[in-house]
Amino acid sequence: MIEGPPRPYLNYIPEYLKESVGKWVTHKLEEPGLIEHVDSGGRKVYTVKAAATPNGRYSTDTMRKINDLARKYAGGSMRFTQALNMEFVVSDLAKARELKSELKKLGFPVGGWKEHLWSLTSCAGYFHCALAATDAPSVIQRLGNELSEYFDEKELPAKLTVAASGCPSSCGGSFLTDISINGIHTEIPVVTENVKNCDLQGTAFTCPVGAIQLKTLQNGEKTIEIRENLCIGCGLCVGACGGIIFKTPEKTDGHAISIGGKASASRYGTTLGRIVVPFLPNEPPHYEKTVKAVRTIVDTWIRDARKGERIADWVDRIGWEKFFEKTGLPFYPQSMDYLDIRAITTLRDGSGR
Amino acid sequence: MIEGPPRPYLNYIPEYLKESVGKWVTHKLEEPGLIEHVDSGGRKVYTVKAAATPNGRYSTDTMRKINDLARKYAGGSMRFTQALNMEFVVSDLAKARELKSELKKLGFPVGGWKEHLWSLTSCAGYFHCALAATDAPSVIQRLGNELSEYFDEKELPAKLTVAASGCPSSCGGSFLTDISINGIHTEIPVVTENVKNCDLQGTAFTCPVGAIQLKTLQNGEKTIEIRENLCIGCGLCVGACGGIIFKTPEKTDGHAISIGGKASASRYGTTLGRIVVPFLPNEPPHYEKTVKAVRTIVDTWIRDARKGERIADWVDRIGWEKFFEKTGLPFYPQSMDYLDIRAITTLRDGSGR
Amino acid sequence: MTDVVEEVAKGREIVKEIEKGKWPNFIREAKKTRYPVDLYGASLYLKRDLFTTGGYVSVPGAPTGILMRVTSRPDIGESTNVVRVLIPSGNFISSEMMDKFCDFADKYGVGMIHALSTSHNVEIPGIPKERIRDFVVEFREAGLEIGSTGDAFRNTTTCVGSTLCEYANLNTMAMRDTFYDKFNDYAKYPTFPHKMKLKISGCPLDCARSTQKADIGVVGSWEGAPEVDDSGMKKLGNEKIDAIVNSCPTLAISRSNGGISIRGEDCIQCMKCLRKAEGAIRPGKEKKFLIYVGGKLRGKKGPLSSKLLMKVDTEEEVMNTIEKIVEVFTDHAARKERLGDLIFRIGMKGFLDLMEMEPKPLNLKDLRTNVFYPVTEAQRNEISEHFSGGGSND
Amino acid sequence: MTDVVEEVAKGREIVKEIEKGKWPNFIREAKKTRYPVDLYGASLYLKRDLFTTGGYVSVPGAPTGILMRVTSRPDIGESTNVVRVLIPSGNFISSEMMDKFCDFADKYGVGMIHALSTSHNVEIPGIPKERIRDFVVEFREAGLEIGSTGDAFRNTTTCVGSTLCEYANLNTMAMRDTFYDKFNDYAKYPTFPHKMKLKISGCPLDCARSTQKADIGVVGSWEGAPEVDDSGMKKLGNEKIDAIVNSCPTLAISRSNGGISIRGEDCIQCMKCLRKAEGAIRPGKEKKFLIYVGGKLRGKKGPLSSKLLMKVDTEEEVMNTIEKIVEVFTDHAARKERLGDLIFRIGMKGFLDLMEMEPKPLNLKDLRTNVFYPVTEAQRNEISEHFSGGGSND
Ligand code: SRM
Ligand code: SRM
Ligand code: SRM
Ligand code: SRM
Ligand code: SF4
Ligand code: SF4
Ligand code: SF4
Ligand code: SF4
Ligand code: SF4
Ligand code: SF4
Ligand code: SF4
Ligand code: SF4
Repeated sequence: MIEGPPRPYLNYIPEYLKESVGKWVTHKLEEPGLIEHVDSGGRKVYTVKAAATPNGRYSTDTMRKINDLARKYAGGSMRFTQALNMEFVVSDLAKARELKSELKKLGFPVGGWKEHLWSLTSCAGYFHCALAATDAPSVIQRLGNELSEYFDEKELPAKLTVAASGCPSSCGGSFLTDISINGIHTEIPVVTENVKNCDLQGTAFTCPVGAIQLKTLQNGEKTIEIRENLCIGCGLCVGACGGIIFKTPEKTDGHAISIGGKASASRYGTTLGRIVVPFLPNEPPHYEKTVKAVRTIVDTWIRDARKGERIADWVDRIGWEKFFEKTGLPFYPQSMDYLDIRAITTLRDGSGR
Repeated sequence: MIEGPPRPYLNYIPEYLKESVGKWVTHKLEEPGLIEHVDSGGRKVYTVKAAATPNGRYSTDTMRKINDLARKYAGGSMRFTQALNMEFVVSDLAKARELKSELKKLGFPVGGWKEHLWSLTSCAGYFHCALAATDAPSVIQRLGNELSEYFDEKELPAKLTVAASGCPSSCGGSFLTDISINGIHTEIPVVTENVKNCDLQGTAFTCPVGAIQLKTLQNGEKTIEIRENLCIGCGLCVGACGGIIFKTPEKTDGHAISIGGKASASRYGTTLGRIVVPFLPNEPPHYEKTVKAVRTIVDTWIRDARKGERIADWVDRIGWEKFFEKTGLPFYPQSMDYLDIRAITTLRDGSGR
Repeated sequence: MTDVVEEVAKGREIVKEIEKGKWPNFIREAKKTRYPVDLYGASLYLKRDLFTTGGYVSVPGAPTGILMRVTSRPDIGESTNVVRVLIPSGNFISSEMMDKFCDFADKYGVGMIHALSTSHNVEIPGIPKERIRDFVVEFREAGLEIGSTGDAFRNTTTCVGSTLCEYANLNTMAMRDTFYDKFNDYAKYPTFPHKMKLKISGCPLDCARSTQKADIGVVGSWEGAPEVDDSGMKKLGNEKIDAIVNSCPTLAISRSNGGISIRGEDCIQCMKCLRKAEGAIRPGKEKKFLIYVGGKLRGKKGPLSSKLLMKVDTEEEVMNTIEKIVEVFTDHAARKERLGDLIFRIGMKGFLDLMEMEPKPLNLKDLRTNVFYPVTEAQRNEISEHFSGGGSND
Repeated sequence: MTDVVEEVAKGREIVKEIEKGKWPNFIREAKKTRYPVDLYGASLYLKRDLFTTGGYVSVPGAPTGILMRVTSRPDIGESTNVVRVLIPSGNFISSEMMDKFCDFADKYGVGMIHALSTSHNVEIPGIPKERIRDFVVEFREAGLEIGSTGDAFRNTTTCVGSTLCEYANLNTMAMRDTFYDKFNDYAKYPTFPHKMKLKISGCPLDCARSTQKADIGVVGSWEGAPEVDDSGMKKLGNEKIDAIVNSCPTLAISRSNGGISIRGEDCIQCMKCLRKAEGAIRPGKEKKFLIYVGGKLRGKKGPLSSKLLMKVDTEEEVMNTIEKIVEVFTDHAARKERLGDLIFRIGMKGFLDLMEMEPKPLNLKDLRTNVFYPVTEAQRNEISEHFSGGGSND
């Protein structure tokens, strides 16, 4: 075997794709989720994009069924997009449409592209991770149900991406999407008795801001101290050591909403999401408040944006003042830009309690 | 007498203007430096704008002659604009044109407005100030000679303002104009023997960054120490105390050029000039190098900008990379954006020597 | 001393060159006066400023003091102190007043007048120290005032505003008069940590640069759509109308019935359409005054643009806000710290706290991108409240 | 323990609700597996994460270790460790390979597959600690590899690029293969201060988000004007052509002979015209590779966008630059400091110094506004040289 990932890549793409690599000349959207690609020789292929589960977890049972479809319709190969959706490359349009209905039968809507919802993604959250302040997958599940019609049926002003991450590590890609849900701890952790069972030096290393100090107690025992003025409440130490805990996460953990994230390698560059709702409580299963906030943003955007305006473009045009006016969202000081000397020296506003 | 400046203002404006105050409906540029203003009753007045000397200094001899013109043509009143030019409000066009030629006879070109050079201003510089690193007035004098045709004859892509200040205090309004000359000390000052003749506490207070420390010598004498890592080389202490000097100003003093300053109270806001030439030597009387740099910028702008594009707009469109490409100006690290933690904590890059 | 002779000679050569050219020339002017041109010439030759500050001299009638300008080379030329003279709003100077200025400059100074300083005072340079008291007495007797120095309010400057400009949303010159009627003591007595400047523009074009070189900037603006004069509009012709429609950065303007209609909620008062409309579009009727804070040019990190503090409806609110800002500034700024430096140091949020104001979106250019902040219990409850009662779609 | 019973029961109620709705559902999936759904349900009820990290366990064949995921409530549900599986470039998975993944998930895991992780690995969750060694041996025997953990290069991700997209200026998938051919050791051994990520996009649209969530981002681009297919262009019709002309933010496009012409020196490769041209405009021929550095999402001040480091002409230069960046990173980053944090701490200039590179305008978004910097004598001389020989107009 070769070291590292399986390669060369040509071994893993459908046979009929190989000849066209590097020769594509144009593509067009046939219908939501279905793109026709044309190469310089006039050869065509069709890509079909199906929605993923919020956190990309599947039973092998389901995945085997999907894989059967890949075998039958897509040249024995399938891929996952940047946003974790499933994508199949099919050699003719009729087959692509058949695949589409098969996927739907399995419960996977086909859609996305252009003026639609492209993707909804989440990180592991409570489902698998130790650091979550919010259960990103269940939030995305609700938002998926809520916004699904924009994936395949209804049009939007422009592309819409949504992502949720359970904590500021942002594994889910929050901050980068048009609408992002970002798990946050709104207080800083406390050190308990049990800290003695942890690898103290290792725990100190996990802290990104060096807020953890090793200390030796009178009795010679070693312990840890968190310097409150430095701690940014990221929660990494809590994940690393069971002896450090958030005291009342059920009250103080939650999530923020940021909007307007968008990538680009042109001179205008990438934009990051900006905080428009600084805190929402964790209220599974329905997350009514979060759903309401997101709907408010999306509905206002639909009503007010011009054709082709992503959320970031829309806000660029109308400005934040009008954004809050038009959405009616309340404004909190947490949304204030901290790109000033204060943010950099104190990192966090207030003691964090 | 009333306290403060003479008022109410109505006492000082031409009689025929009073009725129209607050009733203006439109204006149009008749010719460079001559605007027709129309009020809601159809009444018209004409403003004539004449260029100022670089630093606004006049002999009383000349000022009396100008004042005579104000008496004769402008209702016994004249004003100075925001950019220190002279402005006369005349009640009819023929008289305005007469005034124009009188002003020209006195040596004051009439011009500015719209796609022209609007103004050239400077601070006191060596002419009157204690803090100058560059003699702003003589630089502006040269640039005035060089660019004068754009004031009245030739058109530019858009408004052009030029200002020079002898030091970073920027009394001349540099950083705010399309092209700004900013006097700079490129090394930090040293404390000499003579410091004992100064008001030490007072000198320490002048330092904007608290870099001056009072010290007591072995012999009980008090002196001053400059903390090199804090000092930003602004020169205020040098102006305040003869015992603090720049060692070799003839070599290390000079000026930088920044471009793209522009005011606006709309949401897009004001832009400040950005450094494109970090240093030019003081080489009076001709300042060839400075003139060459400014010409290069202006000529490239004229050649490349679209109608209506101020320098800031032009650079916004083409980007800094192309700006340096198109102008051929060399790029120095001093132009790098320092809006990062480093700039704020160290203030100045390197020891300053 | 052959050194001095050489310095003067070389200086003269340089000065002679500067004297050339067609732009109005300050050397040609200076040579008509008793200003020490040789000193200036020598400084150019030596590439070194030959003045030092002599501080401020306080005399009766001028509590903020008078600027002493001391030669460091008395062998070449003399000191040349300067008085700053207060002039009427909008920099209108009547011919009688200008006559007086010239008379004083001839009598006490070197026969030179600095008209205008970049902060819009007239200055009379070259008054010998021993004559300053007399000057001040006689000047005040003539009904004139000096000032605009020291750690006090420096001269308040304004654009020409309603007096000459159809874009004006506030009578800037009248507002300056009101300011001095109310707050002349702020300008007269040096009781601040550092100087303060107020500049006033009649509209968002900001000809007074109140957003750049003023601790407090006041700008006249309006809310909603600008006024459209339909018949004037139609006269402009299709091409111009199209250009107007396309000029709007927020796409607030659309064509309608041969003219245009403007969606008020989208207008950000940028003035672009007005500038193209030759009078057919005018500022809206619902006036607003924008108050900016913290502009300055020699911040520790370099020039600082101002930040929008608030929008108010009346001149009274403007004056009250100025009073409050002054209070916060005097109470909280460190010595020699300008308002902008203070705001930079404590952050806009910190400043708003001191002002006892709630932060608003208009205070910011952009919103925060990080989530490292605490949220109080009260805020958590309030937010919960706000968003309760959401719908569901399943 | 009635507490546990209640927690599980309440958790189940919540989970039942989440199971509803038409979007693909991860609970419905999980219930078909042996994943501890009750533990998850209880965590939702308690509003508290019930896992703790168990660190990384190093086993032969997986030097960067395997992620241990330990339950903090063994009374409700068990630990569920996870292996990360490396997949081919572009995330293409052949059906045989997918079969194998499912087989392994059934045999060693809980019958669940994480396809795909947000960093584009497949993960197999739920492998008991004691079975990991066996798993790794068998997995590697099947010709597959695990990895992408620890302080090493995490999975390199790419957009689909030339394989499926006409905008591609570089074959992203091939470049990833080359990266692993050359640098697999970087990915295999955890020798870095913190993790590193490389992402590659075929064009400036940056579908791989290489400018946002990668320490090193490589983007295919070009120099000069894009290619215009004149006949294709004319077919689009006037309205579309006008829209294309107007879409260009630098006004580089103008109408000519019924089609368009593009001024190459003004094009900034923003892709706007290409997106509207239905194939009639294509990327230019002079390819350039942009290298970005320092993107990350949990900077100390919050998310950090990357900065453009350089534009190069060849894949070889890309690889050499990656090598150099790795060297600088390993030598200079503090423990648990990502590349973006390092650059934030020392400044872009400092980073360029370490890279032994001269700063260029492309490294900046905007230029400096303050003049508080030193200038060396060498620089003074060089500048003097550059500007000597200026003309005069008098
Ligand atoms: C006369 C004038 C320049 C001119 O030739 O017109 C001037 C001249 C001086 N300015 Fe200024 N400033 C003048 C307008 C300005 C402006 C422009 C404006 O106000 O619109 C600014 C920039 C705006 C601002 O305030 O940021 C300005 C920012 C400064 C500063 C920087 C203050 C700061 O903290 O940022 C200083 C230094 C200081 O005050 O410590 C300064 C200090 C000085 C001193 C007093 C320096 C000194 O002690 O030697 C200069 C006296 C020169 C002289 O002997 O004639 N001057 N000064 C301007 C008129 C003053 C007046 O009140 O009439
Ligand atoms: C599995 C995955 C989320 C998912 O559900 O798909 C994930 C899961 C975790 N991430 Fe992540 N990250 C995952 C992609 C990302 C991404 C997105 C990406 O790479 O495109 C990011 C943002 C990009 C970036 O690197 O900034 C990301 C930024 C982090 C960070 C922040 C690192 C930093 O210094 O900024 C951490 C914390 C750390 O490493 O100290 C982290 C840590 C973690 C840990 C290991 C936390 C922990 O120790 O418990 C999570 C394990 C969860 C679990 O048990 O399943 N994860 N993580 C993603 C796949 C990893 C993989 O390699 O296949
Ligand atoms: C040309 C086109 C399709 C089109 O015209 O709409 C395209 C357009 C584009 C376009 C151009 C467009 O839509 O006109 C853009 C620019 C959009 C913008 O508004 O700035 C774009 C920014 C991205 C971005 C940057 C992030 C962002 O949105 O800001 C992302 C990242 C993301 O969404 O997570 C992205 C994720 C993909 N983009 Fe993308 N992208 C294409 C492929 C992809 C995918 C398939 C790349 C991959 O390797 O996986 C990704 C699908 C994700 C999904 O499942 O939804 C590509 C089609 C190739 C194909 O058929 O596979 N594209 N692609
Ligand atoms: C409407 C108009 C004339 C016009 O249409 O061109 C005008 C337009 C404008 C306009 C609109 C236009 O030109 O279309 C603008 C916006 C220009 C822009 O490109 O953003 C504008 C920004 C300024 C600015 C802001 C700084 C800047 O340029 O960024 C300044 C400050 C400066 O130049 O030092 C400024 C300085 C004056 N501006 Fe101004 N300005 C007018 C008055 C003035 C003056 C007279 C105000 C005063 O009270 O002194 C100032 C003349 C200065 C001079 O001698 O050159 C006003 C005519 C009134 C009149 O006849 O007196 N104007 N005025
Ligand atoms: S974002 Fe936080 S909660 Fe989510 S997987 Fe990453 S570390 Fe875990
Ligand atoms: S919460 Fe984060 S910042 Fe605070 S001590 Fe723990 S690791 Fe450090
Ligand atoms: S800018 Fe500097 S040199 Fe010029 S007048 Fe002001 S303090 Fe003096
Ligand atoms: S030059 Fe400026 S910063 Fe340096 S010690 Fe003197 S006053 Fe302070
Ligand atoms: S700021 Fe506005 S109101 Fe004042 S002069 Fe300029 S254009 Fe006229
Ligand atoms: S003032 Fe500006 S934003 Fe308002 S309608 Fe006119 S162009 Fe549009
Ligand atoms: S980044 Fe460019 S080349 Fe890659 S898939 Fe997206 S559009 Fe195509
Ligand atoms: S790629 Fe962008 S900048 Fe270049 S010609 Fe097309 S629209 Fe203009």
